[in-house]
Amino acid sequence: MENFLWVIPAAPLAAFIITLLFGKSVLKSQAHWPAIIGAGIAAVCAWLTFFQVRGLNAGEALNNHLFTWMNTGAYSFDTQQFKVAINLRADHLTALMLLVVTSVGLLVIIYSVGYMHGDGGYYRFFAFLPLFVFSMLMLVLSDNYLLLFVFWEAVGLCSYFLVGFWFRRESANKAALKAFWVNRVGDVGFGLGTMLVWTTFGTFTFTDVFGQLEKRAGIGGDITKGTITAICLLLFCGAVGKSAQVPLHVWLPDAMEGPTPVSALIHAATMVTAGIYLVARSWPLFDLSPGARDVVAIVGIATAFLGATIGLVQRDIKRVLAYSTVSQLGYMCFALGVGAYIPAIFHLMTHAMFKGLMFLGSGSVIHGMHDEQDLFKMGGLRKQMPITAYTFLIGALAISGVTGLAGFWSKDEIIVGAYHAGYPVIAILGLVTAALTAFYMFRLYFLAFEGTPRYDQEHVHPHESPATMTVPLVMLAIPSIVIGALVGIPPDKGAIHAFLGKAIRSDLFESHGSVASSTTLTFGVLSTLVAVGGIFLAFAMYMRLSPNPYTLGDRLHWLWTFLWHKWYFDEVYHVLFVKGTLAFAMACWAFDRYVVDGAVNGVATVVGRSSGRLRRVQTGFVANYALAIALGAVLIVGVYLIARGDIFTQLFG
Amino acid sequence: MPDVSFPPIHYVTVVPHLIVTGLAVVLLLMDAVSRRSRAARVGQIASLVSVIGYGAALVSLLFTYDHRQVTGGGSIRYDYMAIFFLIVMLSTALLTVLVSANFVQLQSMSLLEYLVILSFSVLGMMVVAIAGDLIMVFIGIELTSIAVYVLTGFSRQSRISHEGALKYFLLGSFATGILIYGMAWTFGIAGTINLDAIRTAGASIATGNPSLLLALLLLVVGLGFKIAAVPFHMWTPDAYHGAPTPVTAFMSVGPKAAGFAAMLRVLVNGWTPAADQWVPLVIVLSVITMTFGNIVAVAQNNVKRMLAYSSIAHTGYMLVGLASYQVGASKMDFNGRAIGALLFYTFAYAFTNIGAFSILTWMQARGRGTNIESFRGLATTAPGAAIAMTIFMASLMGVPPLLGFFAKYYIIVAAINANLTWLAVIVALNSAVSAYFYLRVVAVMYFREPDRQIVPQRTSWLGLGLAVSSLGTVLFGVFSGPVFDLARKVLL
Amino acid sequence: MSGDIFFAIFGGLAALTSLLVVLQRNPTHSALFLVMSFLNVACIYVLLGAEFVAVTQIIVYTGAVLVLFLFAIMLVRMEDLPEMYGGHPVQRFVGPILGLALFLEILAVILSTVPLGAAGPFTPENITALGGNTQALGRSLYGDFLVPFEISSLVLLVGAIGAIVLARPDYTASRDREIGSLFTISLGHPQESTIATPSVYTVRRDEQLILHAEEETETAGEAIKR
Amino acid sequence: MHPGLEWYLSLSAVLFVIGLIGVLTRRNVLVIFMCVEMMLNAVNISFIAFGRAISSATGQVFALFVITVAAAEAAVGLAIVIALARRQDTVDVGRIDTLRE
Amino acid sequence: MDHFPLLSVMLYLPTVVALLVLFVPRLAPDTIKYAALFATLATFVLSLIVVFSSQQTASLRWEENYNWLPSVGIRYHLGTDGLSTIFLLLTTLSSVIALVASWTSIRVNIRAYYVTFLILETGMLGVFMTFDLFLFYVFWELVLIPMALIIGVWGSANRVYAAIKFFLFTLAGSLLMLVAIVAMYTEYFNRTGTRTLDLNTLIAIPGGWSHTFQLWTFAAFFISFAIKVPMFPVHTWLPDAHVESPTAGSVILAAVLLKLGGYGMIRFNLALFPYASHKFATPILILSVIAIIYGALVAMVQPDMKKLVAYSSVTHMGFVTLGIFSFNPQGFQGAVITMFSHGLVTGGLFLCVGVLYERAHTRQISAFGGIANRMPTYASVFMVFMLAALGLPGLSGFVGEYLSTLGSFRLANKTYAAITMFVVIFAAVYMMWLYKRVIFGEPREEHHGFADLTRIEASTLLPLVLGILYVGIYPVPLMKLLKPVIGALLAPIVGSGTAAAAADAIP
Repeated sequence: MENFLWVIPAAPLAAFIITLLFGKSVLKSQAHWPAIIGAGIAAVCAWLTFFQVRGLNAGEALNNHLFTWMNTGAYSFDTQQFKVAINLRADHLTALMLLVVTSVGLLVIIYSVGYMHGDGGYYRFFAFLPLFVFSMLMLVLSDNYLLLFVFWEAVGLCSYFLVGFWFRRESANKAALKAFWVNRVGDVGFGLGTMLVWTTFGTFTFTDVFGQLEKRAGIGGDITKGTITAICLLLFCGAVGKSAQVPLHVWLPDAMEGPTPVSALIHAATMVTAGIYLVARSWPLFDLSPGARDVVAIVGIATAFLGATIGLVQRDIKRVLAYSTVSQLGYMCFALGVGAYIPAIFHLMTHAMFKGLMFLGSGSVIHGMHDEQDLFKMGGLRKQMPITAYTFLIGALAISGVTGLAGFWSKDEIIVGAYHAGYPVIAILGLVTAALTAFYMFRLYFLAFEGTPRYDQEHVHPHESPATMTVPLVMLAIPSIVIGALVGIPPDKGAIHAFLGKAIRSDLFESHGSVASSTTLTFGVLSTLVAVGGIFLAFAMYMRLSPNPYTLGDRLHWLWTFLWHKWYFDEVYHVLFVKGTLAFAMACWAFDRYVVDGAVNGVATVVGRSSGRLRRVQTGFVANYALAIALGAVLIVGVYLIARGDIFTQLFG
Repeated sequence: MPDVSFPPIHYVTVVPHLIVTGLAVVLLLMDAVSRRSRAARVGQIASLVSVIGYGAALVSLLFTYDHRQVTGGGSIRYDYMAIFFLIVMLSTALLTVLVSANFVQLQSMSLLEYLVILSFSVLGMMVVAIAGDLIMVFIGIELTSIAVYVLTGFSRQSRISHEGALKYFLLGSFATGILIYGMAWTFGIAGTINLDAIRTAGASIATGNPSLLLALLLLVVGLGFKIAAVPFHMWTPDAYHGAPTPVTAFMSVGPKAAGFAAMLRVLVNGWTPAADQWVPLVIVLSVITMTFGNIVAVAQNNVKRMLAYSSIAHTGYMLVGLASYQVGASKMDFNGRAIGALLFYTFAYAFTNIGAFSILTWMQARGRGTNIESFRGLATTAPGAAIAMTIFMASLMGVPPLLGFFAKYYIIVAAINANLTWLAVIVALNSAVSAYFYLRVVAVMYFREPDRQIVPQRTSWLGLGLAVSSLGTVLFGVFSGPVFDLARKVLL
Repeated sequence: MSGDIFFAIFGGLAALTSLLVVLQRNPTHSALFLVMSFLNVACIYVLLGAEFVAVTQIIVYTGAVLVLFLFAIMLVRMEDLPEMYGGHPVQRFVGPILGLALFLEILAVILSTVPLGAAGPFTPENITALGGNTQALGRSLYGDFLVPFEISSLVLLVGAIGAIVLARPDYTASRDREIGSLFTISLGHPQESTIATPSVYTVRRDEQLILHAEEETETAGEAIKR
Repeated sequence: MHPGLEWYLSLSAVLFVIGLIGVLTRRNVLVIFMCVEMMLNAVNISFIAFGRAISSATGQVFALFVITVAAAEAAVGLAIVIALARRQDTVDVGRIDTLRE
Repeated sequence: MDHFPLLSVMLYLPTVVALLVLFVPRLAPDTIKYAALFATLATFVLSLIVVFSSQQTASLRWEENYNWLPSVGIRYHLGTDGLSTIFLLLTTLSSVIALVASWTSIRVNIRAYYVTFLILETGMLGVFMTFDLFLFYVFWELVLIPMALIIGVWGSANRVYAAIKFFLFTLAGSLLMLVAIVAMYTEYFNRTGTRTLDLNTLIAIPGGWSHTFQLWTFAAFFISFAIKVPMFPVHTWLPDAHVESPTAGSVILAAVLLKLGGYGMIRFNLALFPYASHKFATPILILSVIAIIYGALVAMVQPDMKKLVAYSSVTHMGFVTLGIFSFNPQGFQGAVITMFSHGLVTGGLFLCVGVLYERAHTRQISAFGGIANRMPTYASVFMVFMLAALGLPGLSGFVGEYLSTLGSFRLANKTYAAITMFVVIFAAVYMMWLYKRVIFGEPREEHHGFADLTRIEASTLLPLVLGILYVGIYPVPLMKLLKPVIGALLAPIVGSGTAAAAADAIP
């Protein structure tokens, strides 16, 4: 089937190259055009592909072989040939992801024109953005694990560039390094995972790997359960690193140092979801290892809960959103863990929309407030920035899971899925987290947009952002409202389930049967109640100061400081890993200098000293020399006569 | 009653000796005739005459190559070993003349007398080369030694030259005493002093026989002195350091080659049946000599004295060739290669060592001492000399593709053939230690800045000598095939 | 029988005198005892039937070589010849012990069976037939050992030339002697070389074109000694 | 009537060893030189003794050669000693040690 | 076409030019430089001919096989197969780059420098071309003196110590190898009666080498190569040599000299001693893993840029030995490609350090910061090398490292790969931390005079960047070159491996 898959990544790549080469000299202030055109073309092709893929039935996909990347050759003595090709493959899951990435990408680039106006490295920003879009597109389009791993790291690199964009700022540099290094920790597991895949299946390509599963991983198959679980866990390591799950989540909040469009695109909508995509893509493997799925579920819910709790006490607008992303990713993760693959992807899509919206909204607030990010120095901005305020409100409502809006449908399905798959505890925790989400979201809204302004009015004059920034806000607000209902109704059997069902099959519904309508209804009501409750509590605390937040903070002081220090993860990591490695490195270097070099120089001095001593044997006296000769003669004759000659037999024989 | 039968002497076998004797006589006459005033002019002519003389002797070898035979009633034994040693000795003589011509005149010594005595010393060595019996060995050794005693004490101004000569003389005569005592015992138990006859007689003597041992050991001690093996090496540093540098150059190669020739004649041609007695001794001697020479050389600050100890070390390496001698007829080819390796080593050592000493002469002719400090920054002040010295040091160190490396390579092959692999490893380790002090000279020349300029001095002969020895070190390395082929046939 | 007595006398005397040579403090006395020792050795040669060698011994060895020694002793100033305060302290004990050890070893070898080589042509009967030891010696010397004989002439020649080259008073080099040293008899030249030709050596010193190569090595020598 | 070969050999051994001890212990160059001459003499005795034992004249020939060489050595040796003496006030070997180490 | 002595021409062209430069008096410095440049460029072109003419057979191309010392059985045997073609290309390429890099930085006795440099090139080329053990040893030693001179004469502060240490370290090792070579020579003679040191004949010795003999000969060869690689315990000469040598010296030392060890292991240790390779596999793998982790860790805490890059070389070369001794095509390809990419990457890194050294005359990291503001193009070029060094996919570093680790992953014991994979983090840490401290941050006033890359500097860095990208994106041609070599080389090992494995399973 004739397709133009390769155009999708090619366009942003071309944009990147053009901007990189001609950005500084030719385009200067117009450096954003190649990026916009590139993203535009990609978006259009993505939509076209989406419709082409809709036409396909289950298991089929568009394929496009580019070239063979590595091929170590086949040998008589070694069966396993290492052959990796750059192939693009778009099945239904990828088509959906393409939509999300390209559309959000385009909007963010348009938004950035306004946001980055007048910045020193303007062309550099608009070079790295398409590069990121290219890498993300290739990541979702690649048809084998190794290629996915390649672009997995490329995406990490782009986040390093963009987070550390303002490289003069020390904190930005440190945050960029932290992001890349923590991602790399995850990549260690992911790399080993790809190797295990290859050594077990002999190939990296998804279709071949999953194809071999029935024969070899079944009852009589040679691949043991343990290997499958090991593969899943190793792949999940990568996901934990990239999608900021519990142990490796520390880099995401710090990544807020980057420009806000970057946060919106990379740290909300696309890159962080790569982990979820990876697990979703490898669903057949996860299906076969319930053990791995439980780990994923537990990590997911833990991250969700942790993210939500820390989000409660944050002062910086972007950090609140960052922890909310961590929490929502936790949601998607435990959805995958319980087997609700499709709801996870559904939530991924909706989350991309409203979280992108809110980040861009916060961007325009920061833009308006001349780079002021502290919530407690804002207030009552709704009057000056109506569009931003209202679109932000829509986003908040969506994320809180208020019925009707996008968040409700996807989040509710996840909780129902968890309950249905027999994880009531996770479902309940899910609901609690939903409540917390609603609370901190509206805490942010009320602090920023409602109430009395807490900034000094003379200097700071917040103003509505220009059209290039507000239009994308609106463009994102619409799907945040509509998308949920459009594709999500009825739950488990909506348009999206039909579409994704062709690419992903979960045994959840085969083994546990379809969800009773009564449970969906009850959970629907429950989650709405929880959401409204959260909003009301936020309204009460921050608008009516009934339980005054400031005094509450002092009373629950230990809890507050615990949350404020982000559960002390950063401090523990710093002491354990950073200081530990440096100390060990210093020990190694000392070993190198003193032990190894010591031995080498030691030999030299030994020879030198012995040479000095032997040298004094040469006394200069002729008599000594003659003595030496005589001594030599006597010794030799004596030794020989006794040892070798039969002197004694002769004499006394 | 045996009537008087004069054994025939085939003069074809002694042509080179006759040429050199003729040269000596001519030089003597020139010295007698020439007046004191034109000493310099006459000196130059004399050097030219010597070069031609030795050259002619070398060329004559080509013609007499096929007339290999034993003649002169057993006194002359003109075989492959003799030919190879004659080549080595005559080329040493040639190089020595080149190296010393300018220097001797600069030191205000009479070049003519120098050349005369030098030719006698060369003659003595050649006698040892073709020696067929013990008397010839003894006379040859003594002729060389006496001539070299004189040469060592030749530079009248410097007291240490006399001191060196005195020490060399005293210990030399003492060692000769021991040597001929050994010869007396050999005569006693073998009934003859002819080498071939000794070999046949030796077969019948019981190997453990004390008198056989005594004879062997006294010979080894006496000869050990001549080649400066360790327990008997004490004279070398002082004699080398005392003698004028060109004489040291000659001493470190010529008489040492004669010593080895004598040793090979006596032990290999003579006492072959007793090989399983003297081979272990030679092994032990070679190890001690190598190690002692290298280790002490490390601490030397005077390059001349360092080269003296390095020559002791190289004696150690050469002895490895002799130490790889294996008893048994089947081993003849191996033995040929082992002794051949020793011969090749003397050949290689001749070119390299004389080259190294000629650089020292070159330095002294330009008013600089032989201390390592005087080599500072030579690379910038005299690049040509620096490159030549680096070639010689590298060759002594055993860096391919130079001559020294091939010499060490053949020695190691010989050792391992005689399954003395541990000895080969010791040779390897010793060359690693030696690399340090050779490299130190190169390092001082290249890595340090010069402290003072070179006094310009025209030394044409010395330049020629330098060129010949450095070219020899490089070319004979790469084309060592034919040379080793000749050396390999030594026992045929 | 008679041979034994003579051997005992001459052997004993030879050993005794040679011991005295070593023990005498004054080198002249040592030289004289050496003469006696050589004479005894000559007598032993006669006992062994080697009359020619005995005569050579007396004339060449004792006559010429030892006279040379006496000349040498005379030339070198007597009074500063060191008295017999013995060698290096350690040396005085080690030397004799080593000598004794070597003697015992050789004695052991002598006492063990000495496998003598095959009999040569000059049995006593042949010698008398030839007309005496000297004739036999002549046959052998000019028979088998003609080549070494020729070469030995060269050895003597080198000896002579060497002696002249080394011992000739160097008219150029200034002597390195303290002032007020007694005269020394040098062959053929008056006591101090009146021709005060400055030695080439000193001339150069002024022009700084010094060939102090040897100087350099000497100072180096001193440096090491210190 | 004539003492056996062993007697002569032991006599030569005695003389040789005395010469050796002389060389090792004496410090005066000339005396050392005399002792070396004595050692050579001892060797001559053994040569001639062996010659007579195996009735071969080679022993005596060798002895003759030893004497000639000894003469030449004496000449050169004494020349060196005189040259050194003239250049330096002692012939005491103990003090001639500038060349060392 | 093969009978044209291309290899000999290629081998002796630099020496001939060197001798010309040496002996023609009164040459202007520029003429010397251009003559030397011509020599290296010509050799580069010749090496390209070799690369493009090589095809898929294990037999040698451009073979020259003459008698040199017939009596001793030593032959002058040159040839190239897939493996040596790659290294020839790397040598000639880095020689050209190193030479151009020393265009402005070498100012004192220029003539001697270029002569030494050209002789060094001949030595290096010789090692990769010979198939006769004796000739191999000759060139192996020949390389030592010029490199020691370059470090010793044109180096910085205590260059003499570094030069002598470098020289003695390598010489000691190689002397043991000489003894091993001669031992094989005699063993072969005792068994077959012919005297030869030709590699292929020695490999095909009738009846194979006895196991005990293989063990200690393997050890002797291996020690010499391990010093050169350098492997963990014997690596301390590398940082000193790199720190003290001039920029061009470091480039050549890193790009080619370290590869001699690796190449030697493949060409001799694996080919000649299959059994011993298996027996020694485990300790060597352990040492490699240590080298990888240890190198990365120590690199982290280095205050001096060159020392940091030197220790990073220890890490990269750890991958090489890891790949070689996992005895499978992936590990093998990984090892060779790591060597090739390490040549380009570390060469580039040293050039970058050289660029900064030319301007600030110091190598201490603390003396730099905010370079990006003054030298943007330099920053981006340095970025490419930095990323390749930490093994970013899409660049050459990743291909080599991933394949080597995959090779070791295929062994029964997965811990090697598991531990090795962690270096991915440490590599990122030390490389990026260096980059941040030097490039990012506020610009310093003392750096205001720094000009961006000059034309010469750019011309040296550009080919390396292109090379890195090419190998990273499309390494298939390199792999195709290696295919026949692996076929010929690993088959017996895997074969005997199974036998040896049966004897004692590799843990």
